[in-house]
Amino acid sequence: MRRLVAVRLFHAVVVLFLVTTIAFFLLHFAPGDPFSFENPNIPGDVRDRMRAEFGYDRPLMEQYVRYMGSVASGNLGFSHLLRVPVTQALGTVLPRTLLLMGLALVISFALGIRLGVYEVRHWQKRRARASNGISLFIYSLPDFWLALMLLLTFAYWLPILPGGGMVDVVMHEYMGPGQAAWDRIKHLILPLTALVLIVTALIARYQRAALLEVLPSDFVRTARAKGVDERDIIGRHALRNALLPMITLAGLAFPALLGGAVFVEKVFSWPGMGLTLISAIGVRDYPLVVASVVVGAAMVVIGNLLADIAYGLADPRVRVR
Amino acid sequence: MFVEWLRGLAAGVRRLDSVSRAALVILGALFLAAMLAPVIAPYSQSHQIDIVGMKNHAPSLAHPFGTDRFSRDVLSRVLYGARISLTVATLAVLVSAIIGTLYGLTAATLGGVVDTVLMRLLDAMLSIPRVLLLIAILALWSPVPLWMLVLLLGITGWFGVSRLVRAEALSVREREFVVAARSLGAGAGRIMLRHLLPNVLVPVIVTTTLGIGNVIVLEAGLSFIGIGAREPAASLGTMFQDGTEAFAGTWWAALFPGVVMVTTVLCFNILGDALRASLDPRHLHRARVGTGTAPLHTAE
Amino acid sequence: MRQLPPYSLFLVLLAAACADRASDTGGGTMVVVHAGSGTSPMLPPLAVDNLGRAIVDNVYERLAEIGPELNSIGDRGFTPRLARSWEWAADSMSIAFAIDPRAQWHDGRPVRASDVRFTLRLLKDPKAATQYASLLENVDSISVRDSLTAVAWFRKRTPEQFYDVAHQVYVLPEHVLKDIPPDKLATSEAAMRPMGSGRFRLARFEPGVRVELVADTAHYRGRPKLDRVIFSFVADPGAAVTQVMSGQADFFENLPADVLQRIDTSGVARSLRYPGLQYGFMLMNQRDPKRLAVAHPIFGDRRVRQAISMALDRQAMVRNIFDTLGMLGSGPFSKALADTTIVLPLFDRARAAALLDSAGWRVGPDGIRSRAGRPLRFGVMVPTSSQARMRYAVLIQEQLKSVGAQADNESIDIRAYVDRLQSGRFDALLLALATDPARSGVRQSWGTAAFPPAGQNFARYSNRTVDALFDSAATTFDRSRMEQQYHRAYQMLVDDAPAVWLYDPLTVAGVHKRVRVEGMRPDGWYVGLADWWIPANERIDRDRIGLRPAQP
Amino acid sequence: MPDPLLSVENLRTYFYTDAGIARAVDGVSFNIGAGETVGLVGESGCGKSVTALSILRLIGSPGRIEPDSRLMFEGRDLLRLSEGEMRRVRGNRIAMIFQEPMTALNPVFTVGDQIAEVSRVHEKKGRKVAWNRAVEMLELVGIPAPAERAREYPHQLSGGMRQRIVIAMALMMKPALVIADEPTTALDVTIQAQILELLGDLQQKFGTSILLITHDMGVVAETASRVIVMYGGEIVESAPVDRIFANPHHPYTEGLLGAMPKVGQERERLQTIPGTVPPPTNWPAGCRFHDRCRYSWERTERAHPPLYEIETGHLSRCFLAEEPQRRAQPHEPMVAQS
Repeated sequence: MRRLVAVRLFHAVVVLFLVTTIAFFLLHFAPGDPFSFENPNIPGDVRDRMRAEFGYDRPLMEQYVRYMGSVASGNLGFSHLLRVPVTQALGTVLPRTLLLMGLALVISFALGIRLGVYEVRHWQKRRARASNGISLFIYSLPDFWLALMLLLTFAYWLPILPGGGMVDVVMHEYMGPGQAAWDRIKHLILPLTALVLIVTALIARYQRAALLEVLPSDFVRTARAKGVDERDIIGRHALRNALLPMITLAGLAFPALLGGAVFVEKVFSWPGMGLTLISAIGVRDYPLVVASVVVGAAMVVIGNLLADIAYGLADPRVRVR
Repeated sequence: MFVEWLRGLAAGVRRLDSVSRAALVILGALFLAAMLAPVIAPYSQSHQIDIVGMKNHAPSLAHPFGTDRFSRDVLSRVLYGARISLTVATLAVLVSAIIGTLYGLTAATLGGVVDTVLMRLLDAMLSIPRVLLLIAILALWSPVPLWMLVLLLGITGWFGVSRLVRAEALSVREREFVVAARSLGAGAGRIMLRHLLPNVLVPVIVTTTLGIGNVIVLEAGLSFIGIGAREPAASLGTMFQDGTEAFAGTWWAALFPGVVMVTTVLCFNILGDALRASLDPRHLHRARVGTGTAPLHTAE
Repeated sequence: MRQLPPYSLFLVLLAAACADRASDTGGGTMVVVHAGSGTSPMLPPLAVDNLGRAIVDNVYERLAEIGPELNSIGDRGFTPRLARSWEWAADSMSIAFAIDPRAQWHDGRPVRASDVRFTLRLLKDPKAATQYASLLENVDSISVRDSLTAVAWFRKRTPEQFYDVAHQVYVLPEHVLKDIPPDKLATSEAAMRPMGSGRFRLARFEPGVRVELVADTAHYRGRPKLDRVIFSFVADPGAAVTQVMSGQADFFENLPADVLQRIDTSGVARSLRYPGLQYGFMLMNQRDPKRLAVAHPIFGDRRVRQAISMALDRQAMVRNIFDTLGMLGSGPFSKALADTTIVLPLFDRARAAALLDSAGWRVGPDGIRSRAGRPLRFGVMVPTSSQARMRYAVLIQEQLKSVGAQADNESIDIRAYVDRLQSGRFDALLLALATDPARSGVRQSWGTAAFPPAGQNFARYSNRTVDALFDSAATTFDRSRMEQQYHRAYQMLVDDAPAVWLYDPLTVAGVHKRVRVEGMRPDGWYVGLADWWIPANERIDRDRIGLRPAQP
Repeated sequence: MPDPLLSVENLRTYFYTDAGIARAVDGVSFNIGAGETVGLVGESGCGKSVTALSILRLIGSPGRIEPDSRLMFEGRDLLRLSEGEMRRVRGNRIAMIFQEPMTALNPVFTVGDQIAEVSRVHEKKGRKVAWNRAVEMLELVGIPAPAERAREYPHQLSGGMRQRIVIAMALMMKPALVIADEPTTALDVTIQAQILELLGDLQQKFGTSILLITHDMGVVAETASRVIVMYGGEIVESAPVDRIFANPHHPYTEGLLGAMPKVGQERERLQTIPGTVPPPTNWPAGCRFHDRCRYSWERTERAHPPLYEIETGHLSRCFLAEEPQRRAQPHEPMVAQS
């Protein structure tokens, strides 16, 4: 097991190096740079001086070597968008996305698996068909539309929840601890619901497919012959086997979740990594964009690694060998 | 060889249950309407009838889907939009399928160092969330002509297929008849095409069908961030996105493209699920198959 | 002769209507919502975007404030700010400003004449990379007669010399900025914690989330009516509109036209139309984007440019996009400062077609004209950040088809747009510029001397006669001769048709119903922010925060 | 004859597939006495396993046990029981042993758990008791070091060992009847003998009756006291084991016996029965063995033979019972001629 982790870590480093390089060149080839300001009134020569100050006028390869050198030494550069070093920018922005994604992942897996099992157990009943239909419908919706509908319904037509942001921009600091906590939760409800709906639909579909895959196996028939009741047949025997593919799905769910988070953050003005990345790309904030893409990639790589390890532990056929 | 494969496909389709068959019919009708758009659409997609008088008219007999803010007929634009969305999605998914299959097959057939290298490269590309990659590329180089959009969606979408193909090919490679073929001196190329490819086609078909739905949704998402087909052309996604901005006012400009888009994606997903169940060899001896599939107890 | 522009009448009425407000001890918190998550450095020379200028205008102060009519000639209409009074030298080659002794920086130190000298030197320092160097070209230097008197010396007598010194310069605190090397100013700490002498002080700056200003209660010109103004960032205009309508935000400066009806019926906020200085037009590049030295293959010919101007139904387009909010473009200036006697090319497709024929562009089989094998086809570039111009591009594309011209829609990201704008790599583009209150500012956009990268004449339009007329008009003190020269220059420029004058947007803000608005001026909604007030009986929870600092 | 343990009356199990109604089991009746071992033989596809699964009501859609069938077991008709009551019978009063030991066990649970589960489901005496009972059973079925083995997973055991686990699971509650569906087919010959011997010992010890399903007449010869031959979803012959081997009456039984290699007999080629079992969706009108039978004549093509009682306890579904003389004119079966 330890050797597996070591090999995978080496692969992770190689992957991150590739990702940084791809992201770097991708961005630098694009037209415009951090100093082509939106306001056309800034004379050209003023821009050139600013570019020189950050070394963006040097040949591309030289910039690349310099950038990779500084990344290796841990300095990710200065963010033009947020006007702070990138490490500090990511430090404030990343936890906000992780909070949203982490909660969404946990809730969606719990709900998704339960929904998948429910749909298989009561496959004749109308309710189960309905829930299968609904999860299929949600799965077919564009993420942003779902988020937009939630926002319009609960923040505008029925204004019971705040329309965006992480906290009440004005009143938060002047609230008591209890009130402040409730304010934070109130702002979390809508974006979290949007993300959970999207991911749960995905997981329920996969869990249902995985269960249907396992049910015709011989050992399920043996269990039935032993007199085990339907709830345990599906809930214990079949599910335990059908959970294995779900672990690999968890690894793959990370990029999907990150993608979904980008849309949800944009709709709910949740200043997490997704929203910041879109704005950073808009202003060609090279250091922040490359760093965000790399962090996104790192999250995926770690996600996959954890999923593989968890799979090894969960499946006796792999663990015991 | 190809004929049996086709017959297997047809058998699989015949076994679909009513819901999936309805989905197939709807998709068929949609494809037809989309391809015939230039013929059946009352107006061209960019024709502005009267930009002051006919702006934002609610659905009426003259314009069943109403007119948008540039006084263009929404029904015609939905037909053209469906055409663009379907073509972009289908071609993109085909590109993904072709690259993915070749990549997966090569990795599986050659194995060894080549396999590891290819797989690590795959991990690298898989670990950049597709959305971020697309946002970065398209935000910087937009406006992107449609063929470029197809290529980009295709190039960033083949990772899943190649992993699936590799896994399937690896399991088939161990099967006796491939070992037998190799023992008779068949080269790697022949093995790949004659033996591995047909067996791998089933999962590719299934993922392709599901893929089309996902690409349509993804393309709609991208237009939300301001990246999409260039005016006056518009995919269902871009029209849907423009409409939602002024949703409260002109609901029809968003509703009709939205409904058509979601129905298309829903049908593709239903079809994909059903095809997966009915074409998968292990389920071939099943009786009735479809989304309402019963968890069957096998019986001899 | 330029009669009183319609706008000033509007402003007078606005002022009168609020005359009945009770004298109020002040109070209330206002949340201004801004679409976007970054702001440019919050130092006067570097603040470029609307948000940056709104903050700078309230944290720093000028020597004197321009009057509501935005008159930039001489010192008529100017009201005292940091300079309590001023005195012209006999030969008017210098002006002595007397600093108000009560004026203080927010850290309590008094404002001195040396601060004014330091500021001018910084603005003119090339290394500071500010945009003011060219604008202050005529101001030679500032000397300190005594601690409270700063004397501005000029190279030449010009009608707008007072405007150049008083309006263009926000006075900066020497003791804070003198140690920072000019080229490091943009990324310095000072750029993130602005400290000036204005009626508002910076309370807090949280990158990506908000900028908070609080009232300077000890200000020598009286404390602002509001306690606190919070600029909060949201992702896009849609989110901003939702927050205004749900009462979470009190002000959004740029409502899209199609939400007005919803805002006015929301019962929470109201729409408020206020004049702006912007004018929108389609600029046609005079030079070939690939070889800038050579004339543009299509737009090089004046007849083609005039034909295109006549082919577009500008009135219908304004109605389509702005309903009743927009006004027809009237030339290279906004309505507020327009010369309404200029004659523009009229909408006449038949004449346009005839002109194109005479210019040798024959209609091909596919309905698109071509000349010597080259199709009449060009790209129209437009930034995705401007919804109005994106819509114009769609209308223009369709209308030009009717005269056999094919306009490809190039809607691209704002950064790529500015990059190609400045490097001249475009055929035609949709641009909106702000009119400089100083009449001579027009040379910055249309004078031969103002080719990029220095100036803003992006299409590289050049007409020697127009240049001469502008130069002489900018230096003559005889008012009627000046008006006559400007008029002839404008008419000649319009006849050259380097651009199609499309629209004059009447910007609309969304304002919470409890907020009373004061003195919104075309060059900035924020200029009167210190006088905005919230009646005591309509205050809500955030108004009761008052001046106490936030618990961390 | 004492009251039989299980009496199957007119069992019909049909499958409603889109290719038509498959009559896998088409009216089967037989009895099993307490402590008796009955062999159920026939080619695969003749309905043996469906009969077995029907007894335990393990037939899922699209299969269905037709309403007029009856399964009398310990005084109750199994078909009338509620799902809950039926579950209390499965694994407790009737147990089943399957053919494929490799896939019959759940790969992610220890074998001890899977055996103990039977006790936890039926005895509800708690985990500890169930685990000890399981280890006891492992020892009983001849597994060395049962305590350690119980903690291992199926993939760590050999085929023979796993079949012993399945048997241990089946006999955990000392059921009255064990249905063994081809228990030895997947094992090699030496292990087969051990398993059959184990089954025999356990039968003596607990007095369990066994319904042994196989296509191998040799296995039946060694263990069963009575043999039922099935063909085309029907019983075609049933008799005590010695009588079946001594003088089989139905041509299909003759064919089966002819196909069985006998130790010490010099015979170049084994007899084979030409043709295959007809598809269950359309059984032939007359005798279902008609086109593969060497004695067939027009009557066997038209009429469907009933079960004749040739002697007490010896039934045969063949018109030869009425017209024995036909046996004298053998000919090539119809299917071999075309």
